[in-house]
Amino acid sequence: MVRALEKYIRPGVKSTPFCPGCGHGILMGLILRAIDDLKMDMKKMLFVSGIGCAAWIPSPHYNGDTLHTLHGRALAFATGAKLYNPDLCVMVVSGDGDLSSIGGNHLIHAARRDIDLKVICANNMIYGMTGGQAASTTPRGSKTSTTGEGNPYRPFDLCKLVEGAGATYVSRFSVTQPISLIQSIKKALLHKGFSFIEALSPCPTQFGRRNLLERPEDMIKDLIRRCILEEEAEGLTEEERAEKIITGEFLS
Amino acid sequence: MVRALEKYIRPGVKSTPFCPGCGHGILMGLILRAIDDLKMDMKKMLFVSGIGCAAWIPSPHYNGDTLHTLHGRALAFATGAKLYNPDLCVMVVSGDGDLSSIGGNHLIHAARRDIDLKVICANNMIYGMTGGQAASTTPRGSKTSTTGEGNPYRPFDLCKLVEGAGATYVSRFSVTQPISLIQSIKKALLHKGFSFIEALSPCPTQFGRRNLLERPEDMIKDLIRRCILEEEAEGLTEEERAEKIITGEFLS
Amino acid sequence: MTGIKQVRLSGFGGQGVVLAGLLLGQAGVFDGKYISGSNSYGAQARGSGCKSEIVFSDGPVDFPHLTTADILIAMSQGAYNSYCGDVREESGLILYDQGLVTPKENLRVRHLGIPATDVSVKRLKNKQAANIVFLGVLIEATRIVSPGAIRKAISTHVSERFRSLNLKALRTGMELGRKAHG
Amino acid sequence: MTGIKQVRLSGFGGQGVVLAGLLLGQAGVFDGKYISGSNSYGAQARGSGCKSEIVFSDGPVDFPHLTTADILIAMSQGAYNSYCGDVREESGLILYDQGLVTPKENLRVRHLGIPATDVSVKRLKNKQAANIVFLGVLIEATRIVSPGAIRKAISTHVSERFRSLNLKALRTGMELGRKAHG
Amino acid sequence: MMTKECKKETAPKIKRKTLSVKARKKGFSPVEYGLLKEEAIKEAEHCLGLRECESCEICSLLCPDLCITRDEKTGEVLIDLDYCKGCGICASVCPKGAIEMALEEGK
Amino acid sequence: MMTKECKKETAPKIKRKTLSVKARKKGFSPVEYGLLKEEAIKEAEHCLGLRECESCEICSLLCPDLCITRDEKTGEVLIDLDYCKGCGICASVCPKGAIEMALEEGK
Amino acid sequence: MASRWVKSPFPKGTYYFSGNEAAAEGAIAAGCRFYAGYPITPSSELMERMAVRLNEIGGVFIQMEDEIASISAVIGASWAGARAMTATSGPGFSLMQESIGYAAFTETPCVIIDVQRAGPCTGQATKVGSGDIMQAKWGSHGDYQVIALSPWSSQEMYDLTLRAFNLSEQYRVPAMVMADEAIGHLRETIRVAAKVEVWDRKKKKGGAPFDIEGEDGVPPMPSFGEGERLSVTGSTHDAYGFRKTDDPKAHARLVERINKKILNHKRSIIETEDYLLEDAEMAVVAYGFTARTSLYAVKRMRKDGTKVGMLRLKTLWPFPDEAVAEIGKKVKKIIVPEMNLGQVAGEVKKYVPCDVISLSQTNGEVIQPDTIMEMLRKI
Amino acid sequence: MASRWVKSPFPKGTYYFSGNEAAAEGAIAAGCRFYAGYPITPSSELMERMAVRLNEIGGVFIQMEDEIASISAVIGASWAGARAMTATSGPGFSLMQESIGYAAFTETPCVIIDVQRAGPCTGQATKVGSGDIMQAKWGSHGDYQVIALSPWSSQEMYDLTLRAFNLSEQYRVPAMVMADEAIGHLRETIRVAAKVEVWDRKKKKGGAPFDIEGEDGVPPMPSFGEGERLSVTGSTHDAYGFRKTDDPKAHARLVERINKKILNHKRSIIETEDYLLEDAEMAVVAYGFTARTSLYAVKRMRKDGTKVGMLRLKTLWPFPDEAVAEIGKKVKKIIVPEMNLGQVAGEVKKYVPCDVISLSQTNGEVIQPDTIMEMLRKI
Ligand SMILES: Cc1ncc(C[n+]2csc(CCOP(=O)(O)OP(=O)(O)O)c2C)c(N)n1
Ligand SMILES: Cc1ncc(C[n+]2csc(CCOP(=O)(O)OP(=O)(O)O)c2C)c(N)n1
Ligand code: SF4
Ligand code: SF4
Ligand code: SF4
Ligand code: SF4
Ligand code: SF4
Ligand code: SF4
Ligand SMILES: [Mg+2]
Ligand SMILES: [Mg+2]
Repeated sequence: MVRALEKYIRPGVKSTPFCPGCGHGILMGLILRAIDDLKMDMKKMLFVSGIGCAAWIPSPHYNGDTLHTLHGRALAFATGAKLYNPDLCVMVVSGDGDLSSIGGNHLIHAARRDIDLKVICANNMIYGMTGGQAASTTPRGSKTSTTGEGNPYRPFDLCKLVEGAGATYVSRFSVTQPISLIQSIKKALLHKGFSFIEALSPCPTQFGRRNLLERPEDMIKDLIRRCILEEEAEGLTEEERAEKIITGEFLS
Repeated sequence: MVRALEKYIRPGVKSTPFCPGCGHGILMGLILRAIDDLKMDMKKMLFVSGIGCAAWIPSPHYNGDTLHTLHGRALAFATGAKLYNPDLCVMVVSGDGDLSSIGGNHLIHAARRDIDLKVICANNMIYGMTGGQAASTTPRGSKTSTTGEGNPYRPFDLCKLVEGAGATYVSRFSVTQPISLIQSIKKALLHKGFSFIEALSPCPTQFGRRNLLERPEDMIKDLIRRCILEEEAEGLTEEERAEKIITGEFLS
Repeated sequence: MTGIKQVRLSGFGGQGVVLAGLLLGQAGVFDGKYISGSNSYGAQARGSGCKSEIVFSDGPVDFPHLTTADILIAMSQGAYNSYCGDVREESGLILYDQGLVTPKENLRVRHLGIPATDVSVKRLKNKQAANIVFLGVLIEATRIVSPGAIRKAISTHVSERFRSLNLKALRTGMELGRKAHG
Repeated sequence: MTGIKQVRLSGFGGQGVVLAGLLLGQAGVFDGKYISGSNSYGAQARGSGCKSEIVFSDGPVDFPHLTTADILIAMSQGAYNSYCGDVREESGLILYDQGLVTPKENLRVRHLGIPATDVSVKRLKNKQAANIVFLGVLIEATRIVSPGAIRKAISTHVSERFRSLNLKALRTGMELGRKAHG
Repeated sequence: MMTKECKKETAPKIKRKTLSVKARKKGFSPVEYGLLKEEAIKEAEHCLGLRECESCEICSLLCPDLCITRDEKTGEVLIDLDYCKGCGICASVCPKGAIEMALEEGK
Repeated sequence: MMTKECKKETAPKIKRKTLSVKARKKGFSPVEYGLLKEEAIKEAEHCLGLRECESCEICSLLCPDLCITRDEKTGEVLIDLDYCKGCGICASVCPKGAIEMALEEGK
Repeated sequence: MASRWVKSPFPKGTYYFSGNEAAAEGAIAAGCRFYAGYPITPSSELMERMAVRLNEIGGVFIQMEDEIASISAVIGASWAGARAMTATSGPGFSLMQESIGYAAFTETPCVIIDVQRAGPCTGQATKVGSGDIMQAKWGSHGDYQVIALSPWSSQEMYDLTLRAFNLSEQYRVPAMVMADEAIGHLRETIRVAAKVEVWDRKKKKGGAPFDIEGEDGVPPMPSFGEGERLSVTGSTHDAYGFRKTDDPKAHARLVERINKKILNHKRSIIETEDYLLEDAEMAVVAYGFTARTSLYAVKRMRKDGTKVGMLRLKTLWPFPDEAVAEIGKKVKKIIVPEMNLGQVAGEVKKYVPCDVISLSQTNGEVIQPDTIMEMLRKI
Repeated sequence: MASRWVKSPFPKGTYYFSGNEAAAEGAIAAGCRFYAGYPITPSSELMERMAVRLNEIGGVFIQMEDEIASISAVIGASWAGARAMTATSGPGFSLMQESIGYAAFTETPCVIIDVQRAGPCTGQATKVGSGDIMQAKWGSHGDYQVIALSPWSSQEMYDLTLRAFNLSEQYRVPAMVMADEAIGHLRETIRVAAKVEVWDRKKKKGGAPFDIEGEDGVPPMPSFGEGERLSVTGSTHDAYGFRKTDDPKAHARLVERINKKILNHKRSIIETEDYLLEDAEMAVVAYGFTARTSLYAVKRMRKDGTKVGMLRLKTLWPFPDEAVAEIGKKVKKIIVPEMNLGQVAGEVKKYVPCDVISLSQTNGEVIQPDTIMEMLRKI
């Protein structure tokens, strides 16, 4: 028996390093499906990531060139590689903490320059790898290992942020919307310019367990329930809406 | 004879270090007028700045506490001071390069946290102090010492950026709109939360001379001509509009 | 090096090895001992091989990591296999989970098989209590810490929800210990 | 230290001191000399006291900054006052702007007063050419670089727009130099 | 501990277990498997009652470990237990309830 | 070089110059005055023809060096030449053309 | 400028704390009421405990967007009057270097705890190392001084963090606790006393905050909001904080003072410990976790009759040059075991004429006593 | 892995370049076709010239948002196949340290030019200093090696920048040119030859890019897009770039190799120059601009009959320990004049038994010949 999409996996790579039920594993597969659908040449693909669980999605799993950099710096490294060799299709896959907390400046500047990079931010709303500290995407009130009383600050709306910075393709989908997410990744791959996809990806270990979603499937179900399209949000009351996560293509 | 607003100037400080006709000097006065109008207690005011010509607006001129920090870091230093002593009224005055290029990450995160800081970004669309290199605010096509053929990249719309990041008071005015700018600074001083004012401030030495605005008054006149209010922009054609700079309060 | 006792607790992630080590060390502190404790962390704490090591001493401890175990608690076969060779010969003691571990035969170390998991599933209705059962046995068998100290340690570090379960597991373990030892 | 000539050009910011230094050094290079040149920069280049120093040598230069000037060009009183004491006695030479500088009397250094600014305003209709006028004088008076080399330097570093003005200023200076010197 | 029952899975248990452990050792493991334990995956059985399965592939799309593939020829959906971490997502998202998780005691 | 003419300014020239130079020395100067030169501000004269000036204060608001104040009592607008860098902004923005800049040769 | 005894905020008693927890308690005891940080293995537990404790006792805790922001916020808070700190590990420590230079140059008290892991780069994030010792002194550009302490137990994570705050306040200098993963995660018996000695910043109304008579003096330090209308700058400045970016004397004076201020007081700052050195023919010079290993090994070797002793460096910077030089006079060989490629061994070489042998191990694990004993036997 | 001679991209001839301009030309001659940077005094002219030149010859120039981004983009471009570089000064150099560690650990060729100014901190931005020498070696966490060269003329800004590229490509290591403001702004006669020798990265299809037989080897380096499906990581990794974050042997091996790879080849890397040392009783050890001053002073003193010579360090890292040790055997006293508080003097002390006198000056100005002569007379 073989794994799905085995041909895109670097030989020698066995099981993923993710916890059981980690959304990053799902996202790892969905990205490959988009690549497979478009018949991209993996030899011309460069995957760049920072540091964090999400940064391990491409590295070393993907059987193209992978560049696993420093925490927060993926986009700066990617900018250098893309500018020097424009023939490379450069995709950046990394975490919310990596891309928007420590790496926020590179994110907005890459968006501003509209460099042809495909950025997929695996947003689990937490720092998974270091043990569940608050991220700049953690919802207000959520419990984390540094906000025992609930996070006092507002999270970024990452899509609004990169749009404000100048990105030219912007979308948000959850891994629980696999077909839409694959579709969106394909659009980003075909888009010339800075593309940003916020992929909501549950972290059962560090986020779920602290926030009453004990098992992986609880988080999946929670996301399925909460993620709605912009259209669907229209009829809702403020309160109903606050609970939801609006997904869709915001700029394309 | 005394200088205007002399009582707000730190004793021992003589003439400004700015070039003749530098917009930063104008802004320096306008901020003091707002403070004067509100009768703020300078002993409880802390002015934080980074590195650059603009960073010298408060330091050492203003006769309150002034903290002249590192390039890009003003907001991080300010966050520490404000959180520890909330009684301080903390104003950050610094350059476009300082706040939005190297300091962009602190800017968006301070905006996200909605910490009560009053940020005035003296935007001269260039790196003045280091000799006129392109900034992230330099209009596309402008000549700078690093873009001899014209800047190939788009500039930030700083107001959109900080709005996307979560700021709760956002405005843009030019020093050539002194009354509005003073008014806006006063509003920021009274606003509880993260306030951001983009103050357009001409740099005749490094920007003007390279872009056919040879004398200080040419830049002033140019700004007077180009800065219009949102309302005024409505009737304009795309082309006419491209040439203009839209000013006003965008979020209050 | 008199007055030094080195204890290694081992098993796999999730069996509560780290907590048991914490309680044992804390109890030692309550008893006025100098304690140095260290345990697997990050990867290992959650993964397969997990251990917690405590050095008990009457005076300041020089090298704070375990050099040779005086006592080994092995809650899994993997752990037993990895560490059984590292127990002081003759004077050493190995406590192992009877249901999960098959001991080797040629070791010159005293062995005590304890049906800790079995007992905790059957009597305490909670598999997770096996670690504390082991602590009870250990205390009864060695008096390395006082029963009062370990009870205090449990009240200090275990949330109220699980406290009575743990105290019960401790008693159960001490009973088992009396039988096995006595 | 034979074969070394040290020249200091000085004035205030905006008088073209730095450009004149660049041209002089470049001409030296064209003549095959070893040149080390340095000048005020940042603040000073734009501010009051501005200088440019060139060391000419037949072989590699050890210490590349000026130690004692063999020649001083002073385009302002401030510059003259600051640097006139630092010119080699007896063999040294000071060229100063007659209109702007009043020389001291007790210096044992040859002085040549040149109406450079005056001439450039009146004859060349551009005050900014005084620096090049000085170069012309200097070359005529000292042959420190060849006229061909300085002309080549001007074509290399001066934008076309100002080239002929500068060449004219050079000629004017050389004439003045012939008179003053001869 | 969650594992799955599947009557159709025929590979010998012992082989699967060995493979699985080897896989983990060869991989990298600074972030570990959380709920996964050494002794836990002793017997893992999946059940894909074909009667129920509609080959919608939603399980395959959402499996975080790429374990689930569809046989191109037969259209059958297969689960590779060597990589399965027993997270339970597949079972919970299958619209037909075609995958069952079975609680498996250690040993 | 731009300086201004003002018949009303009465402070002795020499004093103004000294003050001005001192000021710059006491201040800090890594960014320098660009167009400003040592010998340049030798004579600087402002002209505020009161007839024309409406005390609108626009010049005062836009002076980068805080040189322009309005006398609270008389309503007169005054320019402190010790700090003036001769940028010309005041003259260029005055709606009444009340300030004139005069080209002043060095010396 | 003086120290005073205050009631310990944590009840007197004996505790079982990990090094990271103990450091947090030591900070709280020292009066630390501001923490800004960014998570990084293996220091995160320290931050997590600060989050809880500062919330309990009413201090300020903030998780910043990165380490540059963290140390910068700490410096800002320090000028606002806080005893402030951050903690990190290698990669974060590298990012902090520019701001550490700022703190040194503006004479801002602040404490940085570096729980070292196996570097360079991301290396092995959960494993131990001691590779940031030279960086602590030289990581930022230009010449400056810091104080760096090296704890060898959980107790010292408490004690030396407290002392780091006191030294930092006393000398107005960034003080570092150069811990390592093994100490950060080591759980030990900790004694908390009823009272602790804390050092207060010197204050003087209207006093010059950046210079003082004598070339090695520590000026008084007012806080923002006290009406002193402070001018703080990282550019070269005079006694009152006015920028002096063109004045050679001002620069020379300031650079010299911030260096001499520490170096001339090094005897009060430096602490070392001698073990069995009286008649020693060989000496082990060690610090941090490795000093525990070394002491164990030395005692064992003594039992076998080997004349070996140990000098323990509790302070790493300013470097204990005199203590090392003195040992160097006595013994024939010095061996320096370290979890790096011989960083302190290199320093020791500067001050002794005898042989200096670097016993270096960089495999992400602590050095075992046997390794040291083997080396001692060999040489 | 081999060098080849190529036509100089700039016509053969003699030019009058500032050091900063010359460095830019040296980079272009070395084949540099990627520059990412951020402006900072006194290095900005270098960047400005690269902007013009790369535009002319069809390379990539980009001004990044800060120095961290600049060096990171350089590393990214290097893996994409570019000879790439950045230039900065102290504050920017401090910010680059984390990424420099990444380059060292991933064995990425890249060149960093630090035009040093008067630090620490913002200090005096337009003035000269030489305070970043120790930082060049120790600025990032953990144990790694770099190569650092010290130009003393505009010509050497050209030559040593070219050499830095060649060494960087040959050894797969970050190479630094530790210039200073005085050299960066010094305009001198520069000779550009018709042909220059450039070094190409070793390539080997399918070869392991991160390990090689022998513990000090330099592995081949493929580029992205060549079908090698590279895996590059700053975590500890094996020969093919797989992360090994739990394996002690893998870490020890990698750390050792990246260090030995440089240290074991130090004789080919290090260049020093002897002046008048044959019969010298005193020696000046100097580098950078100060070596020019020193040579002048030494020649003068020779005229007066003083037996003094000079050892010039053209390479600073790896440190020329052997050359220094040899001088140390010959002379009675060594004097080390530096525009810092004795950074290289400290290194020299490690390798010589004789007196080492640090002549340090940190006032933002170059050391004058008289200062050195006075010191030579005094001692
Ligand atoms: C400079 C630096 N600071 C901190 C860290 C520690 N660190 C590693 S991963 C991480 C957070 C990762 O969060 P995210 O990017 O959201 O990824 P996730 O693990 O949640 O998928 C942090 C803080 C580091 N490696 N480097
Ligand atoms: C870390 C660091 N990088 C670069 C510099 C150099 N630098 C000083 S000011 C400046 C630009 C300032 O531009 P801006 O903030 O727009 O201020 P302006 O001078 O234009 O008013 C730069 C790049 C520095 N001081 N520190
Ligand atoms: S910690 Fe969270 S993000 Fe990381 S692998 Fe586990 S579940 Fe995924
Ligand atoms: S360089 Fe520009 S910004 Fe700086 S002082 Fe001069 S005019 Fe103002
Ligand atoms: S989700 Fe259920 S129905 Fe769909 S393919 Fe999987 S097993 Fe079959
Ligand atoms: S239990 Fe989880 S890992 Fe296993 S097949 Fe189902 S989804 Fe995949
Ligand atoms: S702008 Fe003109 S009219 Fe208005 S106050 Fe000034 S001088 Fe008078
Ligand atoms: S605006 Fe300019 S010219 Fe007018 S007073 Fe002010 S500085 Fe002088
Ligand atoms: Mg995350
Ligand atoms: Mg600017």
